[in-house]
Amino acid sequence: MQHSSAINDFVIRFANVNGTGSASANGLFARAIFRMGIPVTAKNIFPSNIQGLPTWYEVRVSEKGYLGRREGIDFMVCMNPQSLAKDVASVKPGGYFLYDSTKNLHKEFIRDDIHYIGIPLMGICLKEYTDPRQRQLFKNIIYVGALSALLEIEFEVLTTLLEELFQGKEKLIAPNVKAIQLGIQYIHDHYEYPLDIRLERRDLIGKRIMVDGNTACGLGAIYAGATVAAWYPITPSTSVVEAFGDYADQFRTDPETGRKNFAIVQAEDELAAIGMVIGANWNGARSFTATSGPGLSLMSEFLGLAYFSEIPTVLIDVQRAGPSTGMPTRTQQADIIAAAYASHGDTRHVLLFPSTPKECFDDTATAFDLAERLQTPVIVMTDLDLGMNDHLTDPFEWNDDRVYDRGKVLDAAGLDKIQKFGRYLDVDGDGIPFRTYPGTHPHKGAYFTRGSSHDEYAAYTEDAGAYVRNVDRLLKKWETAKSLVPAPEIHQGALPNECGMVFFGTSIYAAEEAIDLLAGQDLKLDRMRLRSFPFNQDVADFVASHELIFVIEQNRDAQMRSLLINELGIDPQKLIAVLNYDGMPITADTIVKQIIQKFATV
Amino acid sequence: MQHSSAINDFVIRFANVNGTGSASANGLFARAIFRMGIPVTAKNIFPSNIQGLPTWYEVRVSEKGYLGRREGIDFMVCMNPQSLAKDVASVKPGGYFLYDSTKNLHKEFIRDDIHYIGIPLMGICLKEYTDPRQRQLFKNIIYVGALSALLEIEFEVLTTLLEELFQGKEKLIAPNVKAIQLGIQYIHDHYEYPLDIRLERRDLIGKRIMVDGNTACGLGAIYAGATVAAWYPITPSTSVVEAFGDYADQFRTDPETGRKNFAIVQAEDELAAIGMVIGANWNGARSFTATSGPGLSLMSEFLGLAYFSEIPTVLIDVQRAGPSTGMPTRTQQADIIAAAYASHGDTRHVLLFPSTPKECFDDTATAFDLAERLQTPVIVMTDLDLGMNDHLTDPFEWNDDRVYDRGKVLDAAGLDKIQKFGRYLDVDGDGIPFRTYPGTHPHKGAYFTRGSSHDEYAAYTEDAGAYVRNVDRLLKKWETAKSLVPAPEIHQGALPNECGMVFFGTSIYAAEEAIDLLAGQDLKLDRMRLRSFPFNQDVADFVASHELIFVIEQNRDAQMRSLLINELGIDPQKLIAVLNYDGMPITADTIVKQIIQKFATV
Amino acid sequence: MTYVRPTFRNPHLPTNELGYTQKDYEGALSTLCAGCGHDSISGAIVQACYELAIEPHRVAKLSGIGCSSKTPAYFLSNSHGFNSVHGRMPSVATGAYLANRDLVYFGVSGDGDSASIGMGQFVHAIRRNLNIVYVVMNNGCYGLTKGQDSATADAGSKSKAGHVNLFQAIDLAGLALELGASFVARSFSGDKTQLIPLLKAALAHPGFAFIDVISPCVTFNNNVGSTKSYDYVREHMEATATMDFVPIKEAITTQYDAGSSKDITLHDDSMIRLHKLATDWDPQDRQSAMNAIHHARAKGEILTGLIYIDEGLQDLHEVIQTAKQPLNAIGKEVLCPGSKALETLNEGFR
Amino acid sequence: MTYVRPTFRNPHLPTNELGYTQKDYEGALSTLCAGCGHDSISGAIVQACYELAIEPHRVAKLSGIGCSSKTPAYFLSNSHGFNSVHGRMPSVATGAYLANRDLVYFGVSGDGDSASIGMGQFVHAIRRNLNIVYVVMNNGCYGLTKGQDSATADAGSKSKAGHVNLFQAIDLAGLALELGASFVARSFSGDKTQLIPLLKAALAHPGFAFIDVISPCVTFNNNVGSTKSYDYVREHMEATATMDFVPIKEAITTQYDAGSSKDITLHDDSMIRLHKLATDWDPQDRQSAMNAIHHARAKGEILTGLIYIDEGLQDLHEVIQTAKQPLNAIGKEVLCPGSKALETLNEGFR
Ligand SMILES: Cc1ncc(C[n+]2csc(CCOP(=O)(O)OP(=O)(O)O)c2C)c(N)n1
Ligand SMILES: Cc1ncc(C[n+]2csc(CCOP(=O)(O)OP(=O)(O)O)c2C)c(N)n1
Ligand code: SF4
Ligand code: SF4
Ligand SMILES: [Mg+2]
Ligand SMILES: [Mg+2]
Repeated sequence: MQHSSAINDFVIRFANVNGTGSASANGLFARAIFRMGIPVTAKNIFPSNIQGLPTWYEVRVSEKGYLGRREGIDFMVCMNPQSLAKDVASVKPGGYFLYDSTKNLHKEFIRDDIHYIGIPLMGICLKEYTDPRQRQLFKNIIYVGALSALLEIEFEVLTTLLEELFQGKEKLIAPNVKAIQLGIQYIHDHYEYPLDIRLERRDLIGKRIMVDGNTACGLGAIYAGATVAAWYPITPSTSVVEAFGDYADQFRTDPETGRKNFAIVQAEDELAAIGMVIGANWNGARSFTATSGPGLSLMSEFLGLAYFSEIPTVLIDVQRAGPSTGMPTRTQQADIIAAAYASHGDTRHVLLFPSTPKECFDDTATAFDLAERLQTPVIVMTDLDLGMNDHLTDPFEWNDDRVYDRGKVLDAAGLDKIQKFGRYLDVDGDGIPFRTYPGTHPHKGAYFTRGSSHDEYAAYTEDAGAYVRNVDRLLKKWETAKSLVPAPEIHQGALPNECGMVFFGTSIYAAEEAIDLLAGQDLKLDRMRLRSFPFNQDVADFVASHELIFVIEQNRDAQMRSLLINELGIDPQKLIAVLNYDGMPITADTIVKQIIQKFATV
Repeated sequence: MQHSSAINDFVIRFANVNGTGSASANGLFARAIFRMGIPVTAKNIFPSNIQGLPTWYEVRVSEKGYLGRREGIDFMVCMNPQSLAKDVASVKPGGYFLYDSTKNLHKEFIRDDIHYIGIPLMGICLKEYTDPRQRQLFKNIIYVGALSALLEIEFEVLTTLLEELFQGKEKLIAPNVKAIQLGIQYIHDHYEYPLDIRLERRDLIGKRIMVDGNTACGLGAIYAGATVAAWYPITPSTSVVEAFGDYADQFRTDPETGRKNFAIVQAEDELAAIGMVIGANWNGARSFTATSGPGLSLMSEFLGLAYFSEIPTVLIDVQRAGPSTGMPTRTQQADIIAAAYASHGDTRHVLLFPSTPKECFDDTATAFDLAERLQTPVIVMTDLDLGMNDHLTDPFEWNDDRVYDRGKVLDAAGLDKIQKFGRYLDVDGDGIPFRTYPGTHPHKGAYFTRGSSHDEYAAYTEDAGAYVRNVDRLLKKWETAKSLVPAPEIHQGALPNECGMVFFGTSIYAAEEAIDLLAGQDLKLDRMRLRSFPFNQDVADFVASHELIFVIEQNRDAQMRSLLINELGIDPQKLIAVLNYDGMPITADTIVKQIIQKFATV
Repeated sequence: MTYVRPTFRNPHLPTNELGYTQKDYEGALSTLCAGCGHDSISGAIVQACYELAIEPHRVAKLSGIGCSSKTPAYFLSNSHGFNSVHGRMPSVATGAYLANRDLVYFGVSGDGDSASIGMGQFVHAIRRNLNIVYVVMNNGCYGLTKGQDSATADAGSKSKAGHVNLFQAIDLAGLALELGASFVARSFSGDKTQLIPLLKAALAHPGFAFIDVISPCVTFNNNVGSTKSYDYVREHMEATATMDFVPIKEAITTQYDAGSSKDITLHDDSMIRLHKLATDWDPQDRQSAMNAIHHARAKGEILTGLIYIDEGLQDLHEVIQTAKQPLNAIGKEVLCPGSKALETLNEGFR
Repeated sequence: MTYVRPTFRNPHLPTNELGYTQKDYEGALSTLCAGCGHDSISGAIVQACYELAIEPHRVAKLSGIGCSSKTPAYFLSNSHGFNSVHGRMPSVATGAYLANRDLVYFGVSGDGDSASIGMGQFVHAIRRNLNIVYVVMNNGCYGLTKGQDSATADAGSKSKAGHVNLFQAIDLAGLALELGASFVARSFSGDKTQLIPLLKAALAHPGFAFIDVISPCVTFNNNVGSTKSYDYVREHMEATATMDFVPIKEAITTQYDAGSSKDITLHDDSMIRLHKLATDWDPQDRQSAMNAIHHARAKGEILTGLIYIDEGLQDLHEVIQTAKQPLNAIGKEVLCPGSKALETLNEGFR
């Protein structure tokens, strides 16, 4: 039989039942690898329900630092009888299959091209523990122990992690360590180990951290000085505001009075959430909301109001698989068109596309500066993969000298200096007018905000000329935005290659791996990672300097490609869509396969 | 002084105060011209309020049959002191200015390049009538009388119209006729008439009728057999459902029982309206709603549900000037992107673009057939100009043999014939599955409709493969749609010209006139009028067979041009945007000017 | 994933008058948490429909989004179901009802679904008095999104995560009463003896029949401190009356009881028999019902049972005088005025 | 078009204690129909703010869409105004209030705006008890879209177009009471003696102060048959009590009246003095207030005046324990934890 063999280079998948406490055991496993200095990435593949259905946790270990998903499972830890058949089938020939051997595996599940590692987990638990909840929980820890022996996870790393995990609940440490040892012991007694698939300590992590994007967004909003969050729960965005709340409790509660330097409101729906955000921003507080597809659709009328009445608005859209309710626990990048042109009439919105948790932090903070500078909605486009999975990422950074860019706001002194305040007057020629906060000055600067047509002085108008001046100024502002939004990240030599690849968001992992793989096949591609919309000159130049460009996206309709064509006037023939839209994070293989196929046909 | 001089070729504008009953007098004026066999078109330019603000009524008379707006006013009937200055200024040199001379015109309003016709309207009314309401109303009729003398409207035409108007209230006829005569008399006594600007009977109308698009849509829904209408009031779409209701009362009330073969619900908002439409269509009734921009935005989540769960849905979007509340009483074609891609995720919707009331009727009826055939939303994209203004149009036609296309629906017998019903099974290879109505069969055909991912048998699934099969089938259905939607109307010779013009909706009037004007300047353009989205092969072919194409639109962002580029993969350089977005219907002059300018620079 | 139950059928199972067994009213296997109150309610619905011998395929079941809104998949698998979007089931149900007045409509919603995002539609569905049974599976939290407080969570109530709800609860039954609902009831998922007859009465009621069913969320809101936990509800339940539902046929032969009881004859001649009535409460007097509900609330008690019923209120189709025949069954010959009429109409536009 | 009033100022006009004349509280010229009830309400708002000597620029006025929602342009032109989108003013106001607790918030809405499209937000704004005066200019119709029935139109009420409303009315004041609103009043645009003190009391109330003001639409709904016409309201108005609002300073020196009167001291020590109380009604007992409102409704009467007040209920910022300083005035030094803290956080992610 074939043998999988790899040091620090394999994919292991855990099949569990959701609601059984497997998440923390699996997380422990992944973090232990991280602590051993080895690049690792983990994906939660969970159902849209609460308890009792199949859930998977997929860990990729990659010495080379490839952090995208990879097809093909080298090691399956199967703890869920419901998904057994599927799980057995999914193991690569030569791979390993760990299961609970308390009951015998039915012979239909026996393949002769994979290795079976049976551990009577339930049996051990029945013997060792009396409480049913404990049996359940420790079963998970025991398999982590077994894996640590099989794959050579350092014991100290695990015990340290457990100590950290149970800080404050110290009496839980010993039993957990014991469970680890039970797993190790069983392997020791019954199997040869370590396997040829295994781990070896490295120093490949550097200062990087492991965190999910939603936490990073929440923290970014804290650092950006957001004080008002309004939201409505929806997977996969819920933990953005939850993280904001946790950090706000920690950093923003007055130790003396217990009073809070922030306000979070769980709104009655997404329309109300964005309405509150608009109201708060109008009134001079930095405010944001987070949602996912259905919420974005519901916010569409209000986004048009914010665009047209020029109110800063920060929205974090953690995309999931659409359309409609779609697959709420699967990932996609399919809200791009909906976000870019949200609302009826001629509207367009600034979008940011973070690729890593670090960028989630940065982009969220930047979003507030941009929204206030441009007085318009800014939508941070993350996705379920980025938002809810832990990723290896550069550490968060904050420059204490950084000043919040509150944009063009006139205070009382400023108002006193000017003759006549015109809320929508383009004083500086950049399309961005000055605003005032309510309550600023006894008799200057008050104006009437409205979603209906208004002249330079915010007065209602149905005058065709005034209307056109106003919407043309909004276009000018859009031009200004191009120079303010984060520039794309471009990798190309002095002499560009003929072909390029464009990607954004979480496709970064698979795309960069694909570039390497293609280079290995002598297909050299330059690359550009989009970081924002509108596109600036760099984006146009990159496109102009390549014959053919592959646009990698995680949606069916090549939405980013449409944006590029529309906004830059590119010949569509030049942009080849490379798509993955099955709800799973895109893989390097998918990209390579599609590109090679296209080269074959182009 | 210059003299305007034209038979059956001038623009006359009425300046009134809204809420003063001028609308029916002005309508009488326009219809009289129509009855004299002369092509005429009228635009209401009204404020977003109920009473007391300036409102204009602009009538273009065109022997050549040009029915678009034309800049430059030959004759101004000024009945509103508020807008006097603006109104005086707007008259073309050599034009006429009719005003109420009861009070003297202040000298600042005297231009020496136009002709003033003062009539002491209030004075006459004070003398003739005692009731203040009558004074108000008859003042309007008197100026119509005066105009009839000045412009030579046939007296019998007016009296006949008045008789028809006051059918059932016969005692109002005589006083109205009297008011007409008072106007004629005054002119007779004080002015030379007729003017050199004037009318002459023709026979240029044929069988055409004069009606507004909203009435036509409402009537189309009646003929299409719609039984459930749910709506929420919003200008300029309100009169669609009102018309439907009026005709339904007339044609669909059981004379014996008084019971109604239809149901109309004024919903609590647009979300509820579209929800009701979806529920009714799901349950086998033809159902529709009508709205405008803000409502379209609010319907976006539900449109995604209808797309993904494949429920026929008919929506009439009477577009107005956006974004946000925008100019609710001005026209635009600016919801195209919002409608085509409404909702988050990968969605796309069928759109129809009627150009005339006749097409409003036809397209509304067609929309039901298409929606049921394709099991998806169909949005009829009209606009304020088309919806709320009377237009000269071909008479409505209905073939009594026409069968409603209810699409693929299995009844009990049909279910009995098949092995296993699969709601989302592509049996015919056209991407369109069969559906069943609730309550059809005791134990076959029941299924669970959902906006979440589902397999061929409508069962919930998070399986990547099943998801992809489903959304790919939706793309196949999209391909099928291309062959079913109305084809574009193309005018080109055997040898196409180098350049073409593309337009749709209400731009038809100005565009066709512009083609003639350009031909006069030796610029020959072929033309294609888009009637629907998705675009079919004819559209692609037209684009392919021309070097340069001007795309005429009434929005700022060239939204249709984007759709064309996106969906057909056209090089954007080839499509030149010709835009008007000031809220007024586009004019031939605007188009000609922009095209000539572009030719100068291209 | 929807698990389909094995369709093995035992020939000796009891059947109802239509010849259906209880199994014929069941749905797919539930994917909710073991012990979830919602599953008990599904069970009660199965039982009620079976006992009333409703033809399963003549039922349309509609819901929004949430754990509760998933349940229509778990009962009546021979009925068409519609799991719509969050909070908007009432409008979809209204449209469906307009299209075909002849089916039995069953709306299922959650407290998040109806009291927050769906509040507007809930209110207006009541106002329109459509003929539907509207069940809110009320657990005081957002189950499917992992336990956030809902607007029906009582102030001071503590979620499993330890978070105390700070806002006043919305009492959906109280609200329905204020809005003029024609049938208002409250029950508890753990009390089938009360819930089943209530469901049957609701099904027989020719208008909007609202049942607020407290349905504990075992995963996120069944802890000490939560007023929507099994323990709390069991301890604080107070009933307006114990009740039986007497179907039409039996109603004709049934005899009146003496003592503290009351019979309410429904539109279709079936009957609700109330025993052991609470004092100061008359289910046919709205003011009395409101007082009863408010007094119980003030005491920290949960008033359950049939709280109010008004058989007189016209349902939507009667209000708007729709044809008796379902609209979706009327043919083109009736609907389409035809070319002649159009010619006349054209004349009018000349 | 917004017409700006000429700014000619007469030096002999009376001023309030801030030195402002009544003109300083006015807005742009109204573009509503002559005789529209809404204009009278604007006038009452001007008067109330002038008399209370509120600094105009410390007021934020917010509205939705409708004739009613236009009115904020017609009063307090030195205040920031926000004419948002249809039915969603409550959320915008909530956000604004969260950002700066120190301004005075004035929300204006219509019956279409609040009782239909805005129902959900209205309900939840009440639940959150934000400190705002919330006026619904209630004309029983959709003025701006030309007179369709609104959800507050009484069943059987006839619009000018002759159309009879078939559905039960939603009573926004009754609803607010059921939902636990802390200040509920009803008045009539034609009755400034009642409306002005109510507005002043509402402004002094530290929570959600709801006033449902019947405000006839002269153009579409002021005809015989309409229950929201001037005539109908004048004939069917019943008052809880006549009232005075006694501002803080006066309150300290004022003396108690004997007889059928009652004083309510507000949070800031100002006072509401109620004379000639209706029997069976206690403005501080919710149940009594609800009964009073329902009884009047049953009789076809419109109960006006201060219906209920609860000074004890905590407002939103107190409930969630926000800082006393407005959130929009807190600086980066307090808001941003800084790079050191971030380094520690990074450690936690390793
Ligand atoms: C528009 C929209 N917003 C948010 C969500 C996410 N979501 C799904 S279920 C749910 C709440 C469910 O609560 P409830 O109705 O009480 O049902 P339960 O799960 O408690 O039975 C939410 C917020 C959604 N699906 N759609
Ligand atoms: C989303 C949306 N739907 C519909 C409209 C159209 N609309 C404008 S005002 C209005 C109703 C106004 O009624 P109400 O709130 O009672 O105000 P009133 O004019 O009677 O004072 C409607 C439906 C809109 N502006 N936005
Ligand atoms: S999370 Fe709560 S409501 Fe949802 S299924 Fe589990 S117990 Fe039921
Ligand atoms: S239409 Fe009615 S509500 Fe609107 S301004 Fe006129 S009178 Fe007032
Ligand atoms: Mg719930
Ligand atoms: Mg109104």
